[in-house]
Amino acid sequence: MTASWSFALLVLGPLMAAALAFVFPRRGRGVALAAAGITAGAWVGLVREVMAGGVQIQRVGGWSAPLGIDLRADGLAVLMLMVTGLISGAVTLYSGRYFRDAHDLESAHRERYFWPLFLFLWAALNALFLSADIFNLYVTLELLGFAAVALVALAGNREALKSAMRYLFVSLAASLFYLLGVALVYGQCATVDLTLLAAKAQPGPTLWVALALMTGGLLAKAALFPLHFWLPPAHANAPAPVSALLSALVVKGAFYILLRLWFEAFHSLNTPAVAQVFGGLGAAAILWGSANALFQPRLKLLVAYSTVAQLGYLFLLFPLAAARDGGFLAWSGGLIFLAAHACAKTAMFLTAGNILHAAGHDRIKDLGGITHVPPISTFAFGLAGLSLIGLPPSSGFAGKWLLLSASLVQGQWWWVVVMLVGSLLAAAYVMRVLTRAFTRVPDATAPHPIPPVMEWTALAMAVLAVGFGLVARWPAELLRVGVPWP
Amino acid sequence: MTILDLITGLLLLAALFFFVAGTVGLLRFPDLYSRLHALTKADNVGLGFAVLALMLQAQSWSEVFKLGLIWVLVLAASATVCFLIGNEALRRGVKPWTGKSP
Amino acid sequence: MSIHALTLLGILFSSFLTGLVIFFLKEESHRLRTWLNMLGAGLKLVLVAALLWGVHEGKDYSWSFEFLPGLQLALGADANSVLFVTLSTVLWFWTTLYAVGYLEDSPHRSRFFGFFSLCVTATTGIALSANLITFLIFYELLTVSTYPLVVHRGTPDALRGGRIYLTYTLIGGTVLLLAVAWFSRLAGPVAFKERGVIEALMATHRGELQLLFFLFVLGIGVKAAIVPLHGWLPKAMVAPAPVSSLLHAVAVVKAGAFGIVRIVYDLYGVENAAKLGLLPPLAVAASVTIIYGSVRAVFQDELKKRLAYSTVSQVSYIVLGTAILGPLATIGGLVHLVHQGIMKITLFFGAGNYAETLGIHRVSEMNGVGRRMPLTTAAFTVAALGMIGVPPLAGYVSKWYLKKGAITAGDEWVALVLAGSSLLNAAYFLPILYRAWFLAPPKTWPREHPFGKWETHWMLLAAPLVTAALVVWAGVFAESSFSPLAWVKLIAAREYGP
Amino acid sequence: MDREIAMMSHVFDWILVLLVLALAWRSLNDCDLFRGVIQFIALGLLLAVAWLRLRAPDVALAEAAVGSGLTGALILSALVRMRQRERRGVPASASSDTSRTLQSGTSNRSRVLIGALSLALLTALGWAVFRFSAQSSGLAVESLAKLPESGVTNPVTAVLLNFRAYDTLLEIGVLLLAIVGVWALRRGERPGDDLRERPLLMSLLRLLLPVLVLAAGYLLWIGASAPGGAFQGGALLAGALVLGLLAGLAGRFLRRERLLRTGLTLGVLVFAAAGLLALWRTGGLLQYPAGQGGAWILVIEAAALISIGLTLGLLYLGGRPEEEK
Amino acid sequence: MPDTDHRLYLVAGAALFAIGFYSLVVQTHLLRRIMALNVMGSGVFLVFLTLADRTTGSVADPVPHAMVLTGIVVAVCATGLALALADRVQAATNKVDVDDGPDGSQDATDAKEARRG
Repeated sequence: MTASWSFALLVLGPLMAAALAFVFPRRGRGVALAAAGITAGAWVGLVREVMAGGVQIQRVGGWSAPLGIDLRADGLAVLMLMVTGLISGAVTLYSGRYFRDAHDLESAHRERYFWPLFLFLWAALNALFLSADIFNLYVTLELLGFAAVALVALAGNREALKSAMRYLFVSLAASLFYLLGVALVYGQCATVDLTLLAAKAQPGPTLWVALALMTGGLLAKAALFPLHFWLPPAHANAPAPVSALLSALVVKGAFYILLRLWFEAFHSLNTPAVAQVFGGLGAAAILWGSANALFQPRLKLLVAYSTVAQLGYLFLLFPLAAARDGGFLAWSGGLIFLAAHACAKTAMFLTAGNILHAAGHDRIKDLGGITHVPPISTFAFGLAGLSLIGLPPSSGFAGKWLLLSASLVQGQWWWVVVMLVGSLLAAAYVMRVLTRAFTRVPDATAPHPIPPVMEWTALAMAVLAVGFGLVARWPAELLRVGVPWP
Repeated sequence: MTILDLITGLLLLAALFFFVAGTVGLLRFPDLYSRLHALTKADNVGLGFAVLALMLQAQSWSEVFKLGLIWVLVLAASATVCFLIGNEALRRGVKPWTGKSP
Repeated sequence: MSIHALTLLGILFSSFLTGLVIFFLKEESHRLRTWLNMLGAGLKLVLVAALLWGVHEGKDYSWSFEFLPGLQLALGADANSVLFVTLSTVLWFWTTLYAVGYLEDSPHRSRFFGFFSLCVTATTGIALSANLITFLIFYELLTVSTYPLVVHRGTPDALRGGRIYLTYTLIGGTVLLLAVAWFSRLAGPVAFKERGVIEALMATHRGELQLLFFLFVLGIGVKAAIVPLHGWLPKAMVAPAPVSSLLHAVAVVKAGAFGIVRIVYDLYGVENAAKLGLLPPLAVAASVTIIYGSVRAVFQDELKKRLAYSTVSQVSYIVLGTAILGPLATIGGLVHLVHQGIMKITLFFGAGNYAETLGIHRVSEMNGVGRRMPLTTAAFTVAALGMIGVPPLAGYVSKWYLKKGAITAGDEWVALVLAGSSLLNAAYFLPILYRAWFLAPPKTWPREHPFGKWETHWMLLAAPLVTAALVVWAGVFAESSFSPLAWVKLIAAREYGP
Repeated sequence: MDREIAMMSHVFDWILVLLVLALAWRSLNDCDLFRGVIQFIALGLLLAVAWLRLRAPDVALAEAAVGSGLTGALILSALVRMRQRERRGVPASASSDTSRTLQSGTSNRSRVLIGALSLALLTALGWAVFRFSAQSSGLAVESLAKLPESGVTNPVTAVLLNFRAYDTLLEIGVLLLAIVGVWALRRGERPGDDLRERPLLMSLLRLLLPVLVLAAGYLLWIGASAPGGAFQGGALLAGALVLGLLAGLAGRFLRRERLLRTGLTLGVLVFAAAGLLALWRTGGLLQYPAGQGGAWILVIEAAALISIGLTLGLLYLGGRPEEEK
Repeated sequence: MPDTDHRLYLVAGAALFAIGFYSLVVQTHLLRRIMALNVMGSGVFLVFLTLADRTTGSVADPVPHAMVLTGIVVAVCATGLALALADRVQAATNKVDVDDGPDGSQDATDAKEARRG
């Protein structure tokens, strides 16, 4: 009973809030705060049920799969919901001030539309993480994609509009690829339920093609190399809180579906060769993204390319988690890494927003002398950087450690090399920025003061990114609930 | 095959004739105005025959009524649209064909 | 949680929390910051004293927390850790005092002291780590918290030095991470233990263990500045004097040396390491470093650079001690951990005083400085003589044990290395002392900065005097039961067993 | 006779398919963009025929109204707007000419590459679809078996608003999100030329508008048992709204911003509230109390109809209606 | 419908999808690309509905019908959003395409400046 309400409120809470924020544009922040409260409560209820009673299933409408839609909450889903909630909460606090800073018509307009769009995004994510139905996942993907594109375009400048347009094309085409895959799957198996598919799906040409289509679409949405091209401009040109949401959460949504497909519904098709291909793309993403981040002129572009790189780590989970031996190590490692990256990236983009706010630009070479004036923001950036590099005891380290251990256990040492090189590259690009904080510039212009709530929110996320590593045992235990393989 | 089916067939053939005529007119007539003429007039009659044919096959009076409604609506719409296009063309100075080459 | 566990955590948090609070203090609240600093340092000193007593009494200190499945964040105190933690705490106290005086009017003091405290937290954490993963955590934390100190001045030079420092240490850290992960996969998440934990693997994984040892030394050797991994150390001299002192005497270099001690004694076990044939290469590397560092030091005119190369050389005495089988060499190496610390910190304090008071940065500018600043120069002299190994100062004790140990173990060539190094030490220290005491002072000093009635600020003066006194004490009273030597003998006894 | 019918329908299928493919190709690659759009609209109508052929009358209705009609209208009006702007401003570059030339931004080599890629895609797809068995009941049996419990007799409506009502709830959300996104992007423009000067059109509209609204309601009502429902009805409503906008009849209505926003969100709010209410009453999200399915569905659909109609209609406006204060 | 050759329609669906995809990538005009997405969508719907038509009973499988209805509505929403965005793009850049290399020429020049500076 509690679980039912949790399911309902986690999705309908933000959804209704989005509608209300649209009807009452001036009450946006209040509505979002209320939604945050409701989802937090619902999440607590859900996590207690999951910890006590295992995987929770909600049969919507009282029907059950294959005819109806099932919602499902296992450890993985609960973890993703937690990350979503934390980051959305931080973004709510941050944006309450961010969009109010300039008192012109343009920013007033932006604030009015930010809230409903943001709440839609949140609802879409929650719905996505709870869904156990591949067609329903398509609808949530569209909801997610539209909200994300509209949020990017909210920045309103030329580059933002162009990158939003490109993002929309990629997102829509990817959704259609996914949907075509769903059609083929339905034609073959007569069900779109993840659990039932796991029993019904047998390797065969149709399902191979279907899965390839869905995977292709999702990889484009998850911006895995070489389908990452749309990400850096979109993430770099969006308003800061939006960039945080996109990098931390939106791309993870597609990744989450990939996990559900390859490790649950179609686990019989998850062969070592496929897994190695995923891993290889992930490795390429790590190297390519990091190398590009080293040469970006602007802070936000650097952070965006870092996202491209860090997403690569997530895909190392594929070759490592498929094995029985040490598989769970990699599984929990990859997902803890995901949470770590989400928190760290939020902190980084929010900080980048702060710096942009203080300096009026984010050209890295001119940041000397500005970053040491807002020390809290710099500190936040540094802490988040620790987690990105994977220095202990941050959560990034916890994730990397588990992945490393898994590859050592399985003798797949090539991933070890990639991960370590990736860490060093991450250190290099993080230090590119932090060095500016220590540069003494004789005639530093006085920066624009940053509202405290914006600084402290960024710092809180950074502290979370590090501190989460100290309690990483808890998510690892949580992830055992409903782990997809025996 | 009943007598009703036979009449339906004949009506449909008539409809087909008018549609073909309309289409030929659309393709072969020399200018916009005469093409409009062919399209709207012939097609409306063709549609009328088709509707009649379907009315004979209808299961209930309400279906007959709906079919009739469709015809009336299409008639009104195509008349209006035809008028609008012709009017606009005239306004923009598209000269009607007079048989003499310019 | 027992009182013992609380003591361990208290030692860490006494500096960690002060560091955090200081971070967010206003730049102007000078007095509060100083008080906090001294309070933290004092509290830590008290706690360490309690720990010292407890360990001596054979009490069991341990605390652990499972932060990843099967992975413990574990603190503990054995004789080895107490040795290092005591050294760093004592020296931190005096360095803090010194730093307060040194940085009196410079900007960004909150940032400086914040990282300063974090740095010491990391060092004590390294000392108190009870297993490999905890060691790794604090080792990396040390890297991160020292970087801001190195680049503190913000000049292009400082930034370059910082970049080089970070490049070396991060790559080293990555190698260490690999080694730790690999080792954990082989042996499981093991805790440090005297005489090592690899007994069971010796027969089956010989090659892997050898490779791992190489990786460990490579990773940790960066911080211990073993040639050719020493490149960062002279460059990092751009940091303010208190930082250099801490870096060389306590934190970074010492953490590296201590790490090698840990690996050899408490992870592999020195006897196992000998059986695997790992010690001779390590001894050779250490010897090369000793000679190379000394030779380079002779040709440096910049005082801090000369001291830096001297550090490169001296730290490898510790490594050398661990690389020779037998209790005597062990004693020599470990006691040098302490002795080198107090001697080198004194030297850096002295160098800092010269720079801060008179603007002297080069050896060639030091003519007659002994007459202008007699107390500082006296302390400097004591430490320099100790370094050379003049009896009865601290350096003599360590070198004597090392030599004895090498001969006992049958490695006579090591004695030659030691002798050569002592000669070189003399070659680069004695000219300084000669200039300082016996040459006439110039008419004007490069940049004089008067400090009232003493030859310099009292805080700057107190620290080197105290540490110089320690140098004398450690040498003269070496055989008493309250000396570093006594404690080191305890360790050696435990390591080699009855 | 049966064979002849089979033969004829076979021919019909081939013609239909070839026409569809040809139109699809032409509509996207015609050098005249305007002609391309017209062919695109025609494609939509042909597809509606195909849907009928595939026994999907509900979808055919929606396709004709939404897929062909409304989408076509949207694209046409966008094209007109873009051309007007181009005519006003100086073309910034050669590639900015919307009117006649085929865009040649892509080099020939990448065209060949992408062509090869598309062919590979087609081959793979063809390979996959050829493996499908000719007969499969999918979920038809299950849905027909549960149909009596659903409260409606049109199986598509049963799926949309009962079996998979959760999908539909989110989809109504997508609709609202689209309009929010569009409004966030730009201010809408009232259609340029006033149709009020055209009396014939106005009299047609006076006839047509009430009929459309009536038909929308009718489709909603009939949806319970026959092809139709909120989407098809909503599309008609949207058509009425678009005509109203074109005729300048909706100006007063557009100024009532709060009312508009309420109308747009009505579908989501009522649907979600119904879901929660059902949860409270029966313990299951969107699980209607036994025997009341028809009534619940009607209420939800009525609210959805208003929102769908408004959303689709206002999409045509291409932006928020009035300058906000 | 039993007498329909489903493979014809299925392949046609696949072809529509491929045509749409090809045009989406090759064409640069925003309106064409938006239409291409719609054509891709129609291909998917065609596959869906053909698969639903394979029943032996009197009615087709209603579940894909509902899904396609959902898909059509989503498609029109996407079109509306894309057109509004395209309009803004044209207003901002005076161009009807977004082609200037994947990372934007603006950034490229920035990068050059950064390297010089």
